[in-house]
Amino acid sequence: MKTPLALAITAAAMTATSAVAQEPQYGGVIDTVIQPEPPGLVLGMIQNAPTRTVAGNIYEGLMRYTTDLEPIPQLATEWEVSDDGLTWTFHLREDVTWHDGETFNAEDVVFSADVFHRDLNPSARAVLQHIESIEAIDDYTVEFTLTEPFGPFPLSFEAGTFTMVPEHIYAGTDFRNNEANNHPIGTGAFKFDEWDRGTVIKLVKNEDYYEEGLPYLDGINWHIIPDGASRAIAYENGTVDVLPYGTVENFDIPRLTEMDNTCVTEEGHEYFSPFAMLWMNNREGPTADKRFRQAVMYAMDREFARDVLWNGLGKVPLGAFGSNAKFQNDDLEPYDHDPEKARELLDEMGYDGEEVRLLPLPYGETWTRWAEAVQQNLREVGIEVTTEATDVGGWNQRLGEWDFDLAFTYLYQYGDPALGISRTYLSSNIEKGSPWNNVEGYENEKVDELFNEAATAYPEEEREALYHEVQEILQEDVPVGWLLELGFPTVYRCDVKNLVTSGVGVNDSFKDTWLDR
Amino acid sequence: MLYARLIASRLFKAVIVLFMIIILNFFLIQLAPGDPAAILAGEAGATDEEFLRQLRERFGLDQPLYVQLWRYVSGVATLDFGYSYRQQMPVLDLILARLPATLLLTGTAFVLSLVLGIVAGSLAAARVKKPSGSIIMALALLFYATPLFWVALMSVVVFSVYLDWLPAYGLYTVGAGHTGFALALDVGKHLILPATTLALFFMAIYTRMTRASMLDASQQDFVKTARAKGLKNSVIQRRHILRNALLPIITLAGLQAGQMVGGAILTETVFAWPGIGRLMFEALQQRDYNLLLGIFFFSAALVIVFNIITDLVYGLADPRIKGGS
Amino acid sequence: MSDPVLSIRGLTLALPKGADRPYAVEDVSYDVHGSEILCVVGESGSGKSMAANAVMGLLPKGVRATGGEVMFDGQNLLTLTEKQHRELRGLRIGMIFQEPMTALNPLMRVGAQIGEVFEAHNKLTPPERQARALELLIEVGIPQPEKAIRAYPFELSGGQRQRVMIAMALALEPELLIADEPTTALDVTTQAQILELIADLQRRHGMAVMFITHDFGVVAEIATRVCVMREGRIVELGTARDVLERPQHDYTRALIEAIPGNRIPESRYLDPPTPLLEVSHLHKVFRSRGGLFKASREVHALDDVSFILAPGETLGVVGESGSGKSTLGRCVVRLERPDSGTLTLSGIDLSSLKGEALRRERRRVQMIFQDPYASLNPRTRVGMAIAQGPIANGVARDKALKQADELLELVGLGGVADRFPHEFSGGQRQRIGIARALALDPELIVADEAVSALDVSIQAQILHLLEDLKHRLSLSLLFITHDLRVAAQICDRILVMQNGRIVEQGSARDVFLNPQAAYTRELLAAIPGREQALASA
Amino acid sequence: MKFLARFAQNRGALIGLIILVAIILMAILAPLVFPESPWRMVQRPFLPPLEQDGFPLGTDTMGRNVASGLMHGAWVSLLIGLVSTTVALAIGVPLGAIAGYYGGLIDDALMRFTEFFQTIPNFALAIVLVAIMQPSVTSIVLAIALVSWPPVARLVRAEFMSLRHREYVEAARLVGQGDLTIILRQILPNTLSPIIVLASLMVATAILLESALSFLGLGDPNVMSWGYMIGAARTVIRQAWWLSFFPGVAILLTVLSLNLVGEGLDDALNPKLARERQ
Repeated sequence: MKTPLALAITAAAMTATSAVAQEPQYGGVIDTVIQPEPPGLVLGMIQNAPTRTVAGNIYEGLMRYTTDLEPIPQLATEWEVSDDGLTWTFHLREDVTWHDGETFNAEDVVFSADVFHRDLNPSARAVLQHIESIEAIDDYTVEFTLTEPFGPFPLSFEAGTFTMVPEHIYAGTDFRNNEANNHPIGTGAFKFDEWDRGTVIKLVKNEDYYEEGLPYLDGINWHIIPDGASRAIAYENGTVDVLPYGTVENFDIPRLTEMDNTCVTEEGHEYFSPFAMLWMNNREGPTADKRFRQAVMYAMDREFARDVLWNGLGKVPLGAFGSNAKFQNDDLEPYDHDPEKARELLDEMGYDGEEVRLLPLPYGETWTRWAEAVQQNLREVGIEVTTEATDVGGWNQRLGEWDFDLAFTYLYQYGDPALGISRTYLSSNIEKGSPWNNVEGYENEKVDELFNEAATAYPEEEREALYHEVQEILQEDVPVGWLLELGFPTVYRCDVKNLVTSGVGVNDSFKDTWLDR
Repeated sequence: MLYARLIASRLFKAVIVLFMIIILNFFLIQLAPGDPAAILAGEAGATDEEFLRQLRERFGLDQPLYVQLWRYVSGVATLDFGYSYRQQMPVLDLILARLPATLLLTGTAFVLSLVLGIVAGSLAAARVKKPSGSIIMALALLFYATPLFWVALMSVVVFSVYLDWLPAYGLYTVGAGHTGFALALDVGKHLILPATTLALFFMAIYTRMTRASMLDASQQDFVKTARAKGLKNSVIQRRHILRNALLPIITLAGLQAGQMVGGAILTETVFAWPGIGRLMFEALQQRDYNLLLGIFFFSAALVIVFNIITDLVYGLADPRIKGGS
Repeated sequence: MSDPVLSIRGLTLALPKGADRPYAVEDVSYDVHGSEILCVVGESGSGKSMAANAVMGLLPKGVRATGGEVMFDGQNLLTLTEKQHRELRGLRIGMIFQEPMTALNPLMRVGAQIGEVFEAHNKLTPPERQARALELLIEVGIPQPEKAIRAYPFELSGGQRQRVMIAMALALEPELLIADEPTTALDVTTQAQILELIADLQRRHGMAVMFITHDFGVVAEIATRVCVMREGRIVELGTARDVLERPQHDYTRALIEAIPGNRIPESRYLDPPTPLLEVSHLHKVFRSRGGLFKASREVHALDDVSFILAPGETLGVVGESGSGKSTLGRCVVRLERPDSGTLTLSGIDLSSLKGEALRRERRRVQMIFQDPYASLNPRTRVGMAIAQGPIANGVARDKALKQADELLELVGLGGVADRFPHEFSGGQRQRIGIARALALDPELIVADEAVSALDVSIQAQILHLLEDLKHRLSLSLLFITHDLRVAAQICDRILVMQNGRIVEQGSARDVFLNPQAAYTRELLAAIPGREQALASA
Repeated sequence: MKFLARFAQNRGALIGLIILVAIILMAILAPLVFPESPWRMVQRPFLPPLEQDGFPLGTDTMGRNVASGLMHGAWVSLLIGLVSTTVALAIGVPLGAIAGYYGGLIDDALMRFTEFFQTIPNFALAIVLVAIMQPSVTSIVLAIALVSWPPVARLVRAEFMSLRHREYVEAARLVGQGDLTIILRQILPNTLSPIIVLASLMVATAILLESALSFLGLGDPNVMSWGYMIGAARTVIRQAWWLSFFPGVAILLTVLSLNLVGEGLDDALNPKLARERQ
């Protein structure tokens, strides 16, 4: 079922595309919001979503990604890969300067990837495991040598992983206490201007930007408004022009989209493809029984959740692989809403009404409502559920210590199963202390084998076969509940043009954006 | 001289209370599940052991609790409130940046509620048993019984959304680039809704208190004396009854002024007012221990300062206090 | 006789519904002439103040005039509007109230409060008002008037405040001054001074004064004419001399006879063989802790007090407020702990006992309290209130309750054990208090101002009861009072205290008729109506 | 029975009592009128009030019956108000009694302790406590109790201070009654009426506090309370006013009625004492 809103979005996206033909105008400042207030703006040092969103305009990586997740040039003009898939050579642009006027060169790339991110950035460390060396061949050529072929490597240059930071500022310093952290220096189309804590972060146009004629805007103001209802009002009364995903409650979106001059897009999240899941503790209690987990899948009315809570945005997933992920297996048997079947499964396993604890995700009203809906769904097939509210700190700790039966979460898929999906199911990823690894405690040797093989298999066809096989096993075992591939809508005024031009959406630069006013 | 010495002894006691508060809160916060490192890691969406270890080491969370406490307390003794884990700024800077906004909001609300409350309360007392007096009291009761956040929400919907008279949130219009008088005007406009909302509840309290206190005072013998002099009723109300009725209100107001900082949390959240209450709520959710402790320290210090001010004002208002010796 | 300044005719004031009687005053008529002091006398509840309130237009809420008229300067005050009435108040009719401690606004300087009288009637300029206020303060005899005019009420003593009140009432030279029990709250020596001042001012200004009081001693001291009231009606009206010397009505006679001071004590004192209570070198200092603005203070409540009390003796302790007499009583029953000195009761030193030991010895000394309304727990039945002591000391509940019944019978209140205190009058409650003190069969009873809060007629009954019980049960009594007349009536011996010290002790008769200390003489001289009483004796 | 008559004389108090009784009835009758769980999603979401039979107040964001939630919520709100007040009294009354009765150093120590609690803004403290204990009915009740006992302690202390030198208390001491007996039998019964009045207002304040906590997302997720309903409806206040309106009015009426009843009690309980003291 598609709601009118979902249709509206498709239509809006189409008009947005056709508008590209117009001649861009210069000038104007765009007002948008950021939620929550980021802790800092130096990417790599901080990987929070709000930091990425703001700093994506200040910092750049070697490549960008289209909405189909194809790499396109940014700081690297071109790159080549050796036939064995082990050596990647990047040729850098030669006309790039940092915001402080220093020249950007290969030393910056080597420093960023090999020193800065290795020290600070866990996402980068995950990729660095597969890298043997990073060397500057000359001032504008860098060579990455992998230990084995690593399928997702070309997707690692998104701003959150290997973003470029200035070597001349950070080399040899205590990164975290560097003065420059308060005044981040990047190569992007916008420069840091001012941060009035609790109120606004201001970026201004980088007049010396190396891409001819860009950016169009004079600046960006990221307003900090902690209350969702206030953010919606800020859009309604014209204070802000863009509401990036997650900044307004889903319930407000239908009302906002009915306003004049308002467009919505779900694009820009292809790289992340946020996937909502229900952790189910595979170690103990009723949830350790496969039949119980299947029953949960049948009991949940995921269509209802999508239509009521998410305004019809997003997709009910087939199984462990999202539809944006590569290598989805379409032949799997879907778990439809079927309470009768759920009850049968529970009878079959002899569920005795043991209480099951549910942890909602403390990320706002929609998630709270969703937990209430799931709780009710499960109660109706006879599962005793108690919701245990936590805040972010409590949620992190409970998951990190595996102290839960059912728990909501959502995970980014990062475009490639080896980056975003396998981490949830590999038994080598079972480790206390993190809410992002194999928290459910699923252990299956076959699955481990298939995922590991697929990550380094070459070429793509071979990977596909392995991934298809692993999906069939997962579909039967249901290590976690697959809730929804989230649709993250961005609401904006239609006269804001070229807002989303890449697969990382508003996390990418606003350099192509212009105001038709 | 006596005055100065007594205030010094009050301050000394205050310092002891503040240190007790620090210690209590320190342990209280430790009881909360999760630590700042885990939350920062969680927000990042990706983490590994190395990352958590780095964070904990940086924040000193790898040290035994008593070492952490000692470090914190000795830091505070030198007015070093530490570093906010999440905001990556010195706590003192963060608090001092937010404090003026809170003081502006609560100060305005305080003055507004006190003035309006006393006026309404004395009107109601003078018109006791008349319809107009009953209406005032009914309204006061209504404001008292209405959840503050609900009024806040409703007033935003009405005054900002439908009527579009007043800005709905924030301290000033971002990007308008106002300076000087224009800025003050702009801030003033932003102040109206949050200050009024916050003031309503407290105004209700003062109204009821003033009325009760005035009715009480009007039973006093000196009121009869004043009437026997042939004074006009209005003069008696103002000069004799109200002045005496104000004494208990000063005490109450002193207590409330401190509590308003707490009450501002809701208002600041709804109106996106960049104050200390909101900062506190965020710090709590982030387990930003240093920041949270710092805010507790400052709000407790504010309460104590208000109490001392109250005593001073009381001393001015009531000659019996100062001249006791 | 000239035309009356004030003429009350057939005044009837209705009480609100639910009061204990329909009318506060009923068909009351009297005149107040220029240059005379009319005393309106009565006990509490007689309605003596109500007519005055009607004159001032200051009737309490719910009380309203239903008949008669109050004529002043040709107009009926009952029919005036509030505004017209206001113009008379302060200007032509002045009033003084009973409680000098609360009748002045604590937050305004004395000068400003006097100045308000002129302001209320638009007289004089502000500087002139202050100048006039100073003159008035001088006239009413306040010490250091320049300082007093800048003072706040709390900085003045009770007598001084009453002088300020008088100054205010006289500011605009009213034709009529109403004084509502103006000396009741004052110490006896101060009372004498104020009475003298009022009489003096009345003579000099030729005012009409309506003086309301419960005390026939005061009447004898000051009145030109007397109006005796009882339960809202006039019982007797006549010149002071006639009424005092030849009271026509039984009630009046009873009141006059009830004044204890009108009898000279007989000599009853016997040299005691062994003292029951021996008090030696008792000291007690109260320290008030300093607040933010207050320095701490020390008051020597007891300063080297020594005396003995024989078995079966009634020892009176007399003194004005602040003399330390109550502290002495509280030390003897050990509600206070003396700082030093000893209190030996039948050979046991009570002064140093603590905790459980003290609790065991407590029953030996019991107390009768001043305020009959505060001395009984409003939520405890009176039988239980009496039985609580024996129960706490190990007597079985049933037995204790039965004994309580008997005690109630003894004090003249049979069969009321299961009632609550609020069902009793003040005098009855005081009887219950006595029964409670007797319940533990104590060796010594301390009576702290036990009759001071009672009306004169009731006072006499209670004193009579005590006297009677004393003989029947051979009680030993430490009788604390501010009223020398009362002491003289019941006590064998009297101690006179001033500022924490004993200034004189001796047999009641000696102290009364042949006082040695100057202070005792001063006290005796101050007793209102004493000359008349002595003269008539 | 004089008490009832005096109470009934106060028209406001009578109205308050009627409202309060209605709310209590609502709480008691909830399981009879709406036997199904108030969490059940029974209709289409955002059904406006009076549009369909059985849904007089419409449905919420997920199609749950608002009327059912309101009635079931009455129970929870009243329960939280009553229990937290009881706990606060259980802390505040003994502390205040001991401080007021013994005075001196004990009083000093206990009052410093009380002041210390009052120095931390109490809503902030409540938030921290609930966050630490994690939201549940128990933690909310405890947090509300922990921040609301100081006024009780102060009131009881003040009453004890004024009563401990009352003559009947001294008489009890003189006849040899022990401290505990005096506290429990002589003084406490005479402090009850102001405590009752304060308690009725505290129940009201507790209900407001609970709703404020829920508003900030610190409510118990397993029980349907009015605070939760407003908190949940807050994000949709623009498209579905009734979702926050009705529970808001319910809170308002409850707090209002408790205040009116409190005032009535005050009027009815205190003149008696006042008259007796005269």
